[in-house]
Amino acid sequence: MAQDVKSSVEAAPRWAMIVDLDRCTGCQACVVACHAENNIPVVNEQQAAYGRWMHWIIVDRYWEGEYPNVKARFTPVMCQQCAQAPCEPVCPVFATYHNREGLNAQVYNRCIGTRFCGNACPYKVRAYNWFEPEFPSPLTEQLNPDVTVRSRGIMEKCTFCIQRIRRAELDAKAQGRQLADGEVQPACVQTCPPSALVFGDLNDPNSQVSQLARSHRSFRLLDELGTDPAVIYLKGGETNVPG
Amino acid sequence: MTGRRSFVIALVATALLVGTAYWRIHRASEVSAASDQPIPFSHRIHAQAGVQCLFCHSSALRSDVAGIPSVQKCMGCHQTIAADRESVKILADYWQRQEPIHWQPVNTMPDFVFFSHQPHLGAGLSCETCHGNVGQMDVARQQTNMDMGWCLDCHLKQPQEKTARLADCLLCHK
Amino acid sequence: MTGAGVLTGMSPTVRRVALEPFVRPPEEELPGRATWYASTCRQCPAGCGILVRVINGRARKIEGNPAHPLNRGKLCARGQAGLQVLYNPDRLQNAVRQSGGRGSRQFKPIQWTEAIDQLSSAFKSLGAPSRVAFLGGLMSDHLLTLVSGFLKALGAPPPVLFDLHTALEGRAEATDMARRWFGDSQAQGVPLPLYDIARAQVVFSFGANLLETWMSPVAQGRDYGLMRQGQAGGRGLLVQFEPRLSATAASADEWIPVKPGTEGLIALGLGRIIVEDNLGQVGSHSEHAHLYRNVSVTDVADASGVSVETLRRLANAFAAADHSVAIPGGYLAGLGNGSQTMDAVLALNVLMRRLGREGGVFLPHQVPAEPFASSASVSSFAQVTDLIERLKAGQVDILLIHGCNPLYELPQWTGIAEAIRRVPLVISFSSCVDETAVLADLVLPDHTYLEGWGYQVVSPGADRPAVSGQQPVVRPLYDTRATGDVMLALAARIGGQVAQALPWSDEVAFLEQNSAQLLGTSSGIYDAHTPAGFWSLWRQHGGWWTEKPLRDEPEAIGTPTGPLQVSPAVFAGDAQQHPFHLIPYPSLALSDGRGANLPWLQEMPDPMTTASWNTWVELNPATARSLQVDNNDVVKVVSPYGELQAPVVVYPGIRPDAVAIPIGQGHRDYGRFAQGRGSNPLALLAPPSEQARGSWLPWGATRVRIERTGRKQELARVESLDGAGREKLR
Amino acid sequence: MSQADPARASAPSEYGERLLLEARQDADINQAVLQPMFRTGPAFWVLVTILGTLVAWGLYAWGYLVYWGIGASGKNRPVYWTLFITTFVFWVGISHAGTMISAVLRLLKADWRRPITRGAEAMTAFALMMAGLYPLVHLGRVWKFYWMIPYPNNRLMWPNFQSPLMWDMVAIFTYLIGSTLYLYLALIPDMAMARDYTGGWRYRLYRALALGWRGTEGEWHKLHRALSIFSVAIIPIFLSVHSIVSWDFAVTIQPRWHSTIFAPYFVVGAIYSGLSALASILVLVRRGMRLQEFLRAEHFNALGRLVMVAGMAWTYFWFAGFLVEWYGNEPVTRELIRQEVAGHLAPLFYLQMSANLIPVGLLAFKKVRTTPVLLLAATLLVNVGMFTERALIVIGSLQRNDIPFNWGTYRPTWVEVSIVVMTFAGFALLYTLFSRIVPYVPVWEIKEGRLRYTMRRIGRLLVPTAAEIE
Repeated sequence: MAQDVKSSVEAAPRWAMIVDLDRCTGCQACVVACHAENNIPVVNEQQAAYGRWMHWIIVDRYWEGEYPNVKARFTPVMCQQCAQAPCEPVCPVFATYHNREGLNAQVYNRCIGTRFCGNACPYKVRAYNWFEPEFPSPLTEQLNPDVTVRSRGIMEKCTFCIQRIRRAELDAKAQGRQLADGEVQPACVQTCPPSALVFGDLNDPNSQVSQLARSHRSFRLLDELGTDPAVIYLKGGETNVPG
Repeated sequence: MTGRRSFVIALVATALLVGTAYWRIHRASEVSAASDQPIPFSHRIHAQAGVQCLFCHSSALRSDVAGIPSVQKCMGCHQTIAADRESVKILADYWQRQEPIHWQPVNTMPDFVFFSHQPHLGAGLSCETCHGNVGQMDVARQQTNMDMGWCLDCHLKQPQEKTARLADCLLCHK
Repeated sequence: MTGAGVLTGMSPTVRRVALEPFVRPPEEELPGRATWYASTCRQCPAGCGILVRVINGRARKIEGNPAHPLNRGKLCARGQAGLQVLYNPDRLQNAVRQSGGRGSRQFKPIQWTEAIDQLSSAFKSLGAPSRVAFLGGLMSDHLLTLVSGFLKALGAPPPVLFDLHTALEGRAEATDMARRWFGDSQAQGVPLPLYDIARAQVVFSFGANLLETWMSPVAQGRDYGLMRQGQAGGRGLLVQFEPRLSATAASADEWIPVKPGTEGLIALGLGRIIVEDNLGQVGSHSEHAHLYRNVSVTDVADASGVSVETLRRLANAFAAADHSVAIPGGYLAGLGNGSQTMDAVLALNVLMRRLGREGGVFLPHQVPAEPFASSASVSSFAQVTDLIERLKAGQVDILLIHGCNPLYELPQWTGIAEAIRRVPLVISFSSCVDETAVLADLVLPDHTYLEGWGYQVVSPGADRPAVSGQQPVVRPLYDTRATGDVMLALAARIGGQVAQALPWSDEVAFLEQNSAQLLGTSSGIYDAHTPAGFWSLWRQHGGWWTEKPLRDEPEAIGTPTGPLQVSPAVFAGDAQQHPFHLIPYPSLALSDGRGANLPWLQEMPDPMTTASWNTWVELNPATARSLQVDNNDVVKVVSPYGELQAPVVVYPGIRPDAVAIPIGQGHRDYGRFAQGRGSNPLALLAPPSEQARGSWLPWGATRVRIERTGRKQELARVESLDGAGREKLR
Repeated sequence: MSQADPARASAPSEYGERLLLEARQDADINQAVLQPMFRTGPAFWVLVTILGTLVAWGLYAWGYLVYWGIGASGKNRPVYWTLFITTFVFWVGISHAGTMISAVLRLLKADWRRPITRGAEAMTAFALMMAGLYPLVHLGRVWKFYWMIPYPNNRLMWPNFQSPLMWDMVAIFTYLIGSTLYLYLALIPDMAMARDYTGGWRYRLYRALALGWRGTEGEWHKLHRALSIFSVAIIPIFLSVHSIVSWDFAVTIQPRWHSTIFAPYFVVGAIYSGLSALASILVLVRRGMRLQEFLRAEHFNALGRLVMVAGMAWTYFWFAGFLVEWYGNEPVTRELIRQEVAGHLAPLFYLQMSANLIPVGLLAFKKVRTTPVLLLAATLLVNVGMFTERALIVIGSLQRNDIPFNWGTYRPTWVEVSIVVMTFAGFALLYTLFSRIVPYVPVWEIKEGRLRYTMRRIGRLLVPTAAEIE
């Protein structure tokens, strides 16, 4: 991607994530890692029970069949960073928009909280700050200084850990080199024990994500809606015990 | 008659309201009055003594923040230099107590803005470009109101192939 | 707007600017840039290597250490939540004495000198050294060594180790099993067996929740990923045998809902079929035929409720694969016939010659240095009950408790509460007020693991001998003190041979000296010329491990000469009165409850029920229907020994004759996020039957009945009940 | 036209409807219209106080909402929009009657409209004001609302004109300004009239508002020109406003919202609810201000007919939409229909259908149309139905989406309810005060109407003839 700087505009990556459902064990490490990295507030039992939890990534668990032949499957769902994002055109103040790296930007300090994007999003992965977030001291010390702490009335969502992307870019630039594949790792990808999550640049045909995206197992969530997500899932395999 | 008076009163009231609102909004970002520091520190004296900005604010070249020198660094010189001055004595006391000095921030940014010194110095900017000639000041003040318009003003003047990246919200807001 | 903003919260963010430069900065510190410190995770006994991101002297994020042989940069949810152990708002900020007497919950700060004075005087005025007892839990190996040395020199009995987490994963039983099968004549510590999941084509897991809390979940999770997609040989196969479909079973290809207590029979059945039909490419089975002499497959099928066809199918699959392994899990240890069951499962590997084979069973190689040799740091449950008896009998004057919370982690029938009340002087080293600390005279808070020193011998899970080093990543937040240092100070005060036995000025000196024992070990990833040099490298890498993989091939010298026996499991409570098997299981988020004070883990959805913040009761849909209860209906679960109330979760993946309840909630104390929330299923547990011979905690061997209460309670779920777990409507 | 001529006096009664207030002098008419404005008995003040308190309480609730955050309302994930948007749509709907009456009917030269135009226009203006509150109320950070206004700033930030919310704002403001001006234009002559008949503060007020109207030919001519231009200009706006409101929903891919028929469906619904609201209000005002002789059976009759027709149209569009959804059989929509027919939305659904269909049947009878009480009952029922319909569309649909794992429920809180009640009370309050400050019945229009008709004697019989004025 970044090889040809002939074009009048700098070449930009298309950040994408692979979710290998055959590896995912539903261990929730990504969920907590995301909370820790992105200053996501914890609500409480009542609020969570009323559907006001703030997780940016949730692991959907689907049941199949009836006892005793029952199966459960996990599907982690985070913001799909759609290329044709339904959430973008509806925001009246450009708080959410599409940036040159194929990310659905969410600019917290621009958000006025109409929640229109939340209605428009078919994956329902946007979280809204219903109240002022609480970090009883000294829990404030755990906050990541690279990420804004959102106040009440602001919509937030997975950013592919933009702060890590920017940090890596700055460092690479300071050392006068290109970003290497796999150099940028969102918190969830970094921690995922079975390596079910992979992150990288789709514009680079040799990147790991590009290669995995070409797998015969790949599919995308609600593809029929034509949102063209940047999150690509790999089907979970089914090996039945021979006999 | 009464109508006219009430009209005048209303007018004054609105004027006051608008005025205060304007002041509130702009007080934060306007060229701020000097905040009182724990130690009467003079940039001018140090600059005249030939101390470079980067000697004390050493991490500007490699990090987001320019950095406030540690008490240790201050004492490095002031063990001997001007040790008898009142202000330096205060410093020495801090060192005695092994207590950090709570300097008041001079150039503030809202904390949804993620500014990094390193790329700006890397792009060849000098400290004075944004901070003014601090070397002439006894008490450091914010020289320019560092609002988004001010940032964009420069970012959009950059080579045309770069502006797309430099004008992206996610460059500074995360 | 800022000024007004902060007041009214109308600014988009909360402002947090602190211009506080260091007095004397650490030389590696660069303001505004993160410094990464290598250390060790202490959220569970596994001992994963971590890197902590520190900015301006504050820890901001924990990540796995990519160089570490155990977790290779990966980390689990609990490891990620470590920051909240450090920054927990309910931590004790200094040593305290209970001014209002024990249980008063009135804690008065005291000086450390004062505290140590009181301790030493108590030790001096001690009648006999045998009247000291140390109850340890999840303590790092260096502290264990120190404490053991201390007690030994004092002439007191060695520390008794118990914590619910290791009890639930059946460490003690696994150690016994390893000793029985692989131990040599002078049966000294045999490390836990190591199952090569990553390279196995077929994995039979008998109640081992590999991907949740058992042993070394991160390493096993990593191996699972490789087993699925990382093998040249194609996609591996995982079959899970257990009465409740755990998250591990959810990831498995097949779940066999076994009748509780018959896991061992199934293992025998499989073995019998393999022997009979002479399956697999390992030549003759005659060598092991005697193990299965008196097994009848049909009886097994009848007893376990698994059809003969299924057994044959599975036996074929297991034998046909070149690389297959059978894993005896923690759940088995909770059964009355646990040891026999585990033997039966392990025997499958012996039968198929999987010992020391790729994708089979290994033993970890010992770390080549004396201080790191003793790895299997577990006591049998008998030792715990003995200790409790001694306490009750008033034979103990000083009780020191570190790293465990017996009042929460032990069932009522042990009578631990009364036992502790009997002791004149009780010291707790807990870093916040938990149930046990409430009964202590003094609480001498230890550093949290991000503030303190230590090391942990990695066992099991790593493919090579490894020691994880632990070092402070931030200055201690409060006036806490490392328990190691407290013991050393105490030793110095007591003087005599105790002081000689523990000559070190402080913990660090001790650690430095121990680490130096590895100096000049050629196999290590690094070496140095001086102990100091070695020590700095140790801290840089976050421990020590060998360059190349190094595992031992176990020899099944202890293979029984007679046929294997699995007697029917005995369950407390009769089947009429209490029709359901109780299956308490460690919560993935809170493990044995020590995670309950961390908000991140409280709000973390349980993978299977997506529920959080509370306790729930899992019922099979059919059972729920017959009891006329539905989701969110509160039911009363009654065992012969106790009862609790919790909302129902209708759970398709559990046997109709079983009831599952997660462990971890139900704290009386332990901070604002934990206390007064949910209930603790340990209250239901029955004491060990004759069969269990009191050798372990039979946490899976109790029967219960369910009663409706008519109340409803909305459980915090991520999943929508209306959606009913469907993926799509199509 | 000062003298009532004998022919008129002896007109047969069946023409009474046409020859409004035949027996009256202009002066009497003026008095008859002005008197009620001065009649402010205790009942009036009681009413005002009650409404005032409700509004005050609602404002407190709003303050509470702003201070604690939107969480104080019953919204959650995925039900991000609830009662606020529902009521917003409702009020915008109500506002459609005014222009419908005065603009459309003015162009159609329907004479029966004359006495009720002002009431209708006032309703439009106030309903829009109430509607206009909600886009602010539902904002998470209302103190930043001005970011939706395109004003030049050094951050080079502009609102996003792709967003239906921006279209909304533009449409609503245009409509509000338009209808207010429209109301005011038609008010000028009556202000002059009131000025000449009153003293004290009222005199000063009316003098200011009358803009020195003297009633010269030139002024009348300009007024008529202005009014006819306005009535033409405002109709496209009136059609566009509710179409745009409907697009707030239609442009998303939220199942059930994503529909092409929404625009006309919403407009028709708006007219239906608006006209019904007008009818209800007229009945009440007539009772409250004793305007029996101005607001008469024939007006109710005609209005009733309109409502009935609008009701039929709404039914048609509803069915058309339903047919497509049902036949399309898109899973989520199917699920929603299931919930409506036999699920947790059933009560609302059946309420909506009955409350919207029964009045259509009732209003078929002239008896119902001309009996104020029955008319009131029928039209109130309509608005209950229409509110429920909006609630079903907004709140109902959001509870279901493409990923069943994320479905949701919704329980309203006191904050939401208080704020909704506030707008109803606020509307009533404004309207009540308005009726005491401004002649509720447009005197000049009535007089003008009188002028149009005279009885001419042709041979032996009297024939009513209409003159062309406008």
